[in-house]
Formats: sequence, C-alpha cells, structure tokens
Amino acid sequence: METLNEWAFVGVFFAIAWVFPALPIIGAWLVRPKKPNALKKQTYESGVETVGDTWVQFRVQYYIYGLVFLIFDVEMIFLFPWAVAYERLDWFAYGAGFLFIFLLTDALIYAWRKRALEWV
Amino acid sequence: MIELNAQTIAFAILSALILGGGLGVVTTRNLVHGALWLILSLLGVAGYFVLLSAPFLAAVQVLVYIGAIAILIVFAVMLTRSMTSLGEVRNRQWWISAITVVLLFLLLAVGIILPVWGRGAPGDVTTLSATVGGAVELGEALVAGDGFVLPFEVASILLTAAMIGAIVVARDEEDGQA
Amino acid sequence: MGLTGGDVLTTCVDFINTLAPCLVRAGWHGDIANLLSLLLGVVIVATVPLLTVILLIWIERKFAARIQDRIGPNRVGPYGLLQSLADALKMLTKEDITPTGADRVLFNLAPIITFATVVLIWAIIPFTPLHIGADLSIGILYFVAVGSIGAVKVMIGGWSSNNKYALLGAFRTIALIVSYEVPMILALLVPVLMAGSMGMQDLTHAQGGMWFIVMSPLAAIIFFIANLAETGRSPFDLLEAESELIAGYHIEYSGFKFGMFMAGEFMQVFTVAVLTAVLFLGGWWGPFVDQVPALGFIWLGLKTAVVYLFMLLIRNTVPRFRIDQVMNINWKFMVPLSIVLILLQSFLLRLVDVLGLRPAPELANDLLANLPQTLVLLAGNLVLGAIFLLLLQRHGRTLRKADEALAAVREPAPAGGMAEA
Amino acid sequence: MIPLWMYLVVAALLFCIGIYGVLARRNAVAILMSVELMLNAVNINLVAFWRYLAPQDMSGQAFAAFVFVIAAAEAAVGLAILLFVYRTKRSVIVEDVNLLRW
Repeated sequence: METLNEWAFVGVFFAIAWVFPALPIIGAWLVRPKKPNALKKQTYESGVETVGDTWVQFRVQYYIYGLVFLIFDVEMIFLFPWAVAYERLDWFAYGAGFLFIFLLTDALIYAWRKRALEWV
Repeated sequence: MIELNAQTIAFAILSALILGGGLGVVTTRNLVHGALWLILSLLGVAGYFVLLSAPFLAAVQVLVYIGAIAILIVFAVMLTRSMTSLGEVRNRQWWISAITVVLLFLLLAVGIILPVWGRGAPGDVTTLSATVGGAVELGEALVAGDGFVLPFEVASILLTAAMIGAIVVARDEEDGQA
Repeated sequence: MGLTGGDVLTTCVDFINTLAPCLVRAGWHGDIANLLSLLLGVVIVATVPLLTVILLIWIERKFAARIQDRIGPNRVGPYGLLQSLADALKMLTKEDITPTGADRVLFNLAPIITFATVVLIWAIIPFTPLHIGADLSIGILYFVAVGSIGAVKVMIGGWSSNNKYALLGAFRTIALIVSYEVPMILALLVPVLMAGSMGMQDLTHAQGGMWFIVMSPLAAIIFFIANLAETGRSPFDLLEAESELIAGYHIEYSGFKFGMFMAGEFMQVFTVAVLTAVLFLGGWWGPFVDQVPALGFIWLGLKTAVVYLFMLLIRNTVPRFRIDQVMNINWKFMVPLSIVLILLQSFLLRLVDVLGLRPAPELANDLLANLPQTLVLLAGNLVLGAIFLLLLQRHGRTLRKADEALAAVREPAPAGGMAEA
Repeated sequence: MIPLWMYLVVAALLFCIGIYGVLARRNAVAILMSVELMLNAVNINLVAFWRYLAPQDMSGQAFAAFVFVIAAAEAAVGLAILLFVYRTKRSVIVEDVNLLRW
C-alpha cells in the first residue's frame, strides 16, 4: 500500500506536465509573426471550398467499435483484481474467471457472426 | 476546524472540478463541450477516489468513463448531429425542476447528512485506519464463494447482454443480415 | 519517494531526499519544504523524456536515412546532431494559424494535452531499483488510464479544427486507438498474473529469475503490436498516410502546436519502448545491479534502445495496411488470441503451482530454479502461437483462392502471356 | 483530515445537478450525461462510506465496481436506442419522441 505521498508526486506531476508543452507554445506566440488574413484562415480541405458545416454524417460503425471497447474496458475492472489476487486463489477462482471471460467471449462471437466487426 | 494542508487543498480543487464540470454538463448548449465538461467532472471524482485510498477505482474511473463512455457519447453526438441543440436548451418546466432540485438538496444536506454524519458522528474522525484493502483484497472478495462471485458472473452476463442488445439496436437494418 | 537515476544523478538524489529535512532545519515551513522537494523530483523525472526526445528525432532521421540509402541530417553541428534544435527554432518563429470557425480554447488545448499525457506516463517508470517517480500500487493501470486519455485528445484536436477532414481523421484514429486498446490491456493482464501485483517495481522484481518475454512471448508480441498501432505509426499510419490522404486530425495545426503533436508522437514511441523493456525485458535487471543500483539505469537504457530501434526498423520497412485489414487483424486475430492466452496462462500458472514447479521464494531470482516453470509456460505459448498461425495460414489460403477465382471470372486467362497491365 | 460529511455534501450536490439535468434538458444525449453524473455521485458516496466506516470490508469497493458495470451498460444501450430513435424520427429532443405515449 503506497502512502499518499506517492500520489502527491502524481498530483504535482499533473500540475507541472501542462507547463512543459505550454511554455514553447506561449514562447512561439510571443515571437512568431501574426499576419492572419481571411485566405490563410480558411480551413484546409484540399483546396476545395468548404461546403456546409462540419456536421458530416458519420457511420454507425464507429459507435460499434466504441461499444465493444467499452464492454471490454469494464471487464478489466474485474479481471485486474482477479489477476492480482490470483496467486492467493484456488481452482474455484480459476473457474470463476474462466466463466467470466467465456460469457463475454460469447458477445464477441455474436458480434463476429453478425459481421458487426467488419469495416464496411 | 479544518486545517489547511495538502489534502484539504486537493479536496477543494477536486470539488470545484466536480461541481463545475457538472454544472457545465447541464447548462452548456454545445454537447461536445458538454462531454468535455463531463470528463472534467469525472476526473475530479477519480481524484476523490485517490483521496479516499481507492486508487484502483480511480484508475478504472479514468479508464472506463473518460476513455470509453465519454468517447461513446461524443460518437453519439456526432451520429445524431446534435452538436448544438437548436432552439431551447431547457424545456418549459425547467424552473420547476430547479426549485425541486434545490429543495431536494436542502433536504439531503440539512435534513440527513449533517444530523446523521455531522459533528461527532462515526465519520467525523480525525485519524483513519491506515490499512485499507486494495486491488488484491477486492480480487479475493470478488471470486470468493461467500463473497461476490455470483454478482461477478451476473455482471459478465449483463455486459454480454448490453453488448448484444446495443449492437442489435444500433446497427442499420440494411447492412445487418438480421 | 525516489527520483530518476543514473550515475551522475545519484548524488543529486541523495541531495533531494535530504532536501526537505534540511530546509525545515533552516527554518522553512514543513509543507513548503516538502512541496519544493516534490517539485524538484517532478521536474527531474519529466526532463528525462524531454531531453531524450531531442536526441531521438535525430536518431530516427538518421536511421530512416540509412535505410533509404541517404545520409540524413548532416549540416547543423557534428553529424547534424543539432538539427532538432534548429527545427525547434524554426517552429518557434513560424506563423501559427487558427482557422476560422475553430474552437479557440480547445484548439490550443489539444497539443498541450497530447504532450502532457505522454510525459505523465514517466511518473511510474522504474529507472533503477531505488529510483522511480511514484511507485503506485496500481502502476500499470495508471499507464492504461493515462493512455486512454489519448482518444480524448484526438477528438478535441479533430473537432475543434472545424474541418471535415480533421474530424473524419480524428474518428478513424479514435476507432483505431480504441480497438487496439482491447488486446493491449488483455496482454497486460499476463504480467500482472505472473507477478501478482500491478506496481511497476514489483513487476520488475518478479523478473529477477526470468524475463517475462521468455515466460510469455505471445503477451509481449501482442503488447508490442498493439502499442505500435496506438502510436499511429507505419504500418498502422493509414490515418495520416502522407502520400494518400492529408495529415489526419492535426491537419489544421501549424507552428509549434504541430511540433507538439510530432514531439508527442516521438515521445510516445520511446515511452512504449521503455514500457516494453520494463514489463517484458526485465527492466533494470542486469549484471551487478545488486551491488550498484544505479547501473539499472544503463541496463534499462540498453534494452529500451533495442526495442526502440526495432520499432524504427518496422516503421521504415513494412508497408502500410488498409483500414479494413487493420480492424480485421485486431478483432479477428489479436483479441481472440489474447483472450485464449489469458485463459491458457492462468491455467498453466495454476498447474505449475500444483505440480510444485514454482521456485521457492528464496530462489525466485535464480535462473535454474525458474527453468521448469518457464519451460511449461513457454511450451504452452508456443503451441498456442503455432495453432493460431496455422489457422491464419489456412484463412489466408482460402482468401487467396477466392481472389484467384474472382480474377479468373473477370478476365479469362490472358492469351499473350506478356500482355502488359 | 476531511470529515465524511464533506464528501457526502459534494456527492449530494452532484446528484442534484444530475437530477436537474435529467428533468430540465431537452436533448436526450444531455440527459444521459446527467444520468452519468448521478451514478458518479452514488459512487462517491459508496467509496466514502467504505473508507470511513468499513475500510476492512471490500463491499464498498465491490459495489462501486458494479455501479461501473451498470453505468457502462446504461451508456451503451441508452446511446444505441438514441441512435435508433434518431434514424426513425430524425430527432433526439425528448419531447419530439413520444412514441411510447400510447
């Protein structure tokens, strides 16, 4: 069990880490030339005039990948404690973990069978 | 009464993050901003978990909420083209909701939390037990026969059902061979 | 609290560890003294990657140049060593354009987050047995959590540019990052299973007898490939394939903000190399590290260099995948493989335990005592890998047959033989 | 040391903000985000009670882990339903989507 001091280090790190990239950007802001005009500020879309706004219709496939990822991510909440404690556990725990993973694999197999994982 | 040290300062900053982010979520017009406010708020909650000596849950909070749920929400915002809600942000009865919510908070805070858990209550201790269970103990509890092994498996089934259900509902009819 | 190491820094560390009490004795407030020593530690840990990245860019360019039969940077300084500094100076004085309609705050925030999240990972890298930024009990999960912010930064960068291409590029990048995170996390479970801890120092200590790459080569390979994809580099750079598409989600960025994205990418590659070395190549373990802990810094550096150069080799020689191939590799090969691998590895570990092949605690760092269990685990991994490769081969063969059949239908046997395409 | 009631008050505040969002927002995505806020308030409470009142017993953390599962399932299915509704109704404003009225 670490002390809160280790986390104090991480906290200070979180506060400081922004400074490193921010400094050169601010420095550049001070030094660089600033002569924007309407032409320069156009969005770069291969020289084609921008038509409409940025709300292009996205395919639902992105959502499906995000969804499968979310489910597997949540699985980690249980698998990491299981893995850490594994040395102290018995065959029963192995069975429990096996069943847990097996049940989730069902979902993956289903998605595979329904061709939900294809990039169409 | 409350001394000024690193922990209380961290607590104050995190509380500001949580509540500010929460207010951002419910008031902002732009839903992408809303998702980012949500991320900020949830990051604050992760900080709370660290302060409460549950670093495992803090990491999981960042992993699940910020890495996955927030991304999913942004996907949904883009897919439904509801980046900025046209027209009103709030419905017509919003002030009724606001009053109800304020009353509810007063009830919770003044009516329950302060009398029950305030000064002199079990939680008002100055020193906490130094030894708390970590991920190892959580793992043991999760798969122990007299512990949470049944909820553990049910969680797996719930996740499976959620994934299958969401895929079925979200997919277009044309490209899924039913 | 320890700090970064190296022979030169050893004295410095002692200075830091005694800094807080010294200041208190000199009449400072205890909290302020603590904060000062913390700050110093943070700055030192964060500077290690910052300084290396300047050198790395030079190494990378030289390496790429050699592979492509060029010389590479050779004008600024000896062997062109100062080229990166010249580039930084150039970026500093370049005009920086924010496109119309961009979300200014988020547009500026994205490069900062990109860089900061990579630096943050260094807080948990164990440099030597004594020197580590913060030895968290959830060490490896901290890396995963910070890494998962990567998708957010891509989203912020792509969305705030108000550019269709940037947004589409961002979405593709997110889909890629998110997909490959699944096998990466699953592969990380294997070292955690074997070490029985998530702390980075514990994970390194557990490799005293045998490196994890020998005990589970498959996990190492999955982790390596998944991280290669997460960095968005060749052969997984289809999202910013310079020759085919435009630059992806950071297309609108210029000047130093673009530089931050580039530097962040270089540093991420290096960070991945370090993590691979720590998790699978034994970290700071090496000869004489027991006597002189600071030597660990050098061993870790050597192992990291090997991994890093291997990554450069792959980047510069392997052709780019198509996006459907990338997704298929992940969901239909890596994810099933990692799932089966975890089930197998946990079974074998239990088996080793039951058969009594696990070395006694006092012999945990002994190579010979570790051999039996290593052999069992290695054999299991090899068999599993062979099965999956055979399946893959069969699948490839059916695909090729289908392709050939399709081609035969389309144009019946070219008569001339030498008919040019 | 921060007393327990401070955590509880912040959690209650967050919960109320979430309820306000659910009741007052019109966009369904915003409502789902507010629900996430409420679930997080619950999690703060669970972990705070665990830390202050029963640190040896892992139930608090285990419950929080299960709340994560609920939150994930809710987000996944909720957003999927939203996408479906958007495809059929071209709107995610809850007042326009009253197909469950009869």
